[in-house]
Amino acid sequence: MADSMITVFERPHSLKPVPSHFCSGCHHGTVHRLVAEALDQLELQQQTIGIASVGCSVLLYEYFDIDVVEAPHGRAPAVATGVKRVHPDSIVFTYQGDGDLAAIGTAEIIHAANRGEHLTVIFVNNTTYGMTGGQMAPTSLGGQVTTTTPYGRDLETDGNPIRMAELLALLDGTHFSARVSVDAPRRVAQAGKVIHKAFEMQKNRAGFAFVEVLAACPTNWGLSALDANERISQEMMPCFPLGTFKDLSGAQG
Amino acid sequence: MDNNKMNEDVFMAGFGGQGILLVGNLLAYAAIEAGKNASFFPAYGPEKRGGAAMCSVIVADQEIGSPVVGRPSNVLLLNQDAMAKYYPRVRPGGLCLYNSSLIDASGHQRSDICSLAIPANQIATEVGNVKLANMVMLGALLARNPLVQLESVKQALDIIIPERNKRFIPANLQALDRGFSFATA
Amino acid sequence: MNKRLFVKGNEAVCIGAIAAGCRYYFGYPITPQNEIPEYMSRELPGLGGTFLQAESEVAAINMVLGASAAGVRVMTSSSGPGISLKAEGLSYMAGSELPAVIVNIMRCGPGLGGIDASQADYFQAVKGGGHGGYHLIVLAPDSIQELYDLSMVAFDLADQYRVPAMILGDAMIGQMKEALIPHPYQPLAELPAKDWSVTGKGNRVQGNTVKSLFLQDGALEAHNWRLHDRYQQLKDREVRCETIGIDDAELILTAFGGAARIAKTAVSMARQAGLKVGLIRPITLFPFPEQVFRQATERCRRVLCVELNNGQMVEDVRLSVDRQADVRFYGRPGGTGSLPTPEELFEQLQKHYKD
Amino acid sequence: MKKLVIDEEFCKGCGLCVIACPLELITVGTKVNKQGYPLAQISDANQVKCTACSACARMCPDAAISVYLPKKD
Repeated sequence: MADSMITVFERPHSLKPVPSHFCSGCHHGTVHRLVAEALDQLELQQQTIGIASVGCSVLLYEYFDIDVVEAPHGRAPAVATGVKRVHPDSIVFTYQGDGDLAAIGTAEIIHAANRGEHLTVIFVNNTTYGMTGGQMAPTSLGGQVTTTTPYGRDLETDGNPIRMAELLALLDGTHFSARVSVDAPRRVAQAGKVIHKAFEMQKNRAGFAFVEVLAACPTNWGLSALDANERISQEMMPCFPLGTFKDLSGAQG
Repeated sequence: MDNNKMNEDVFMAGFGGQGILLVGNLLAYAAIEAGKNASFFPAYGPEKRGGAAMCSVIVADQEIGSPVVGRPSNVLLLNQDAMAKYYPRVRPGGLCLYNSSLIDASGHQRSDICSLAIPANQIATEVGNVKLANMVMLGALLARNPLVQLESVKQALDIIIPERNKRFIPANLQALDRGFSFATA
Repeated sequence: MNKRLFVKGNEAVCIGAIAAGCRYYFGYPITPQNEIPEYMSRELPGLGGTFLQAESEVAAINMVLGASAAGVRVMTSSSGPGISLKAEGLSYMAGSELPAVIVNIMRCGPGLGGIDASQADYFQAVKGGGHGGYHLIVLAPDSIQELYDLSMVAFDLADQYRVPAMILGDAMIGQMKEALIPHPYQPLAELPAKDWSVTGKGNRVQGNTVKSLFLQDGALEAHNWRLHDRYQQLKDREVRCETIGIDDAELILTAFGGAARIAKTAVSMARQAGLKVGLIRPITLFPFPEQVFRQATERCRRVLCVELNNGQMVEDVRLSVDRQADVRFYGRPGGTGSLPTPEELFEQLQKHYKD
Repeated sequence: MKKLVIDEEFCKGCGLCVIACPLELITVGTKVNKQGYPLAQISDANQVKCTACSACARMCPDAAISVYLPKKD
């Protein structure tokens, strides 16, 4: 831009200048950008190691200009533990979807939190398996129609939507757990602050920090980008309230 | 081989969301309903939108061997990337219809095949929805190579289209007709 | 005659399983087999059956273990990475002599690999895949019709021999659509009663135990010999194989599953070009059609094995012909844009035919 | 001077910027990019009205929007 202009908002440097494969209106891109902004602001790009999980988010190594390890499905917190134990001074984060973190990877996330690993976990909850084509996720809402709950999720036989931010907050090893959303400009700004904080805590060696982000999957929800965005406040937030469920960042470590 | 026996292959490619798989499926289903053998072999990237989408359809009187076709005889190309990648693979003597609304064909010249520019997006928009470009292309193909009767395809459409989208059938039929008459003219 | 259906391979396997009386399915999403759990989730509830999406493949296979031990026909399905997770449960099921049908719609590997067609799980499937030394019955369909037919056969063989059966498909066979005639289910044989299953002891003198732990002197060895005899019976009685034009062949092509479909067109191209080329297509990969290869190569001394991997079945072909033929290999390890075409296989046939 | 710059390669026409803009200055047009997505656009007249609040850029899932302000001398 010309010298006569002040930059108010630009794509963060920690993101590569390439278009993503995400569907139109998918919030993964938004969450990617917020993570990248946090890395830019805290000047962590050079020392950050990302752990990619399985699902739509697996391709984050195509978009983040940082070192990345790809983990098997659900195992990102275990892989992150290995990386962090070798490089305790690096910033290690996992980026996981709901199937990855809250179904197949339940054991790994609970035990990484319980050990109080110095990790930042970004958990994108869009109530469905995106990449495999819209199957039920552990966070799918009661009655939600998915390709494997064609008659709607039956809470009696298919289980209940699982609230990971609250659940992990119960563990002694968890130092920070919050749920945010990216469905409106002010909430995106708030989500950015929380993600920033979760990385800042790791920088300060403050322990396990977990951020759940409510996000839209227009394609698999069968909604337009705008209607999908709307569903977050209308249907998801009553089940998944926003808020901070644990914050020990002020406590002495 | 008995020369009266039919064995036709169709390859189509574009990006996800252009309805490539839908028309491939439709064509194969229409062939099955018409009493022929058919195979439909889709291929697509892991992402649901964007990315490349392609499929091969084989319609034959006898048993079908490979659903994979190396040098297809009938080719529908719906975007520039598909043109670059698959135009050179059209079998000599074959037929290639390309979506000239999205494809700049300069730099893609072959004298050993029949190439036909179909402004599919434009025609589809005239019908009322740019998403019908796939149907325009299929209609155009059937005008040039009646491997299945247009009527059979129209009947199959009623079964292929899911219940919630039935209201779009008239527009789909119109798009098929517009493509057909464009390629006939 | 039944009306022809036009379905994906992944759906055909479900239609067959349901026809064979399978009412229990436990699974976890993974591409390119998602149509299987999706179909079962639509159909099983209305049939009084159970569809359950497990929290992981590890859980799914152990739900299968439980349902099988409880005495019903039960199925699961997955693709490479998920089958790896199921290997533990499969080993326990093989050790516990539990019948079930496991579908592997193979994708490219190793690791996360890709979602395109591959046959790189051949070793994993036919050599057991998990720990401890066991076999699965492995069936490799090459068409939508055969997927339907073999899903019924898989349940029968599993029940008859008390060996878990795997249907080894690939993304091509799973994702393609063809016509299918849904013949009614006819059991292969009179099947043994599942008097070993757990139902609650009731009036039985002794409780039934489903287990794979054998601690007494000689007990585990005896158990393994018993399993070995079972595998031998399968080799003696249950080999299935398709052959085309091998009587006068100068070169025999061999391939299974999706690769065999491409090979069939290449073989007919070769025949049109005047080359005497035949095809052996193993339908059972375990038991492997050793005798078919042995006999065919008494006359024809050259075999070209084609696979969608870097060479796995070719080892079993070599063992079968025991040096009486020159066994060559052409393989493609898969990935987007890496499926060989009939034209490419025909070129290979011409090359190996000449020199 | 343009305050909003929408990258045509990145934009997927989702319209989240349209609903984000408090002044309703952005629309999704009919022009499509290489990936086949219709593009978000802002007219020159609306560029003038833009306050550079960046709500659109914050909402954009594809980081396709940059926001600039002229320097005050």
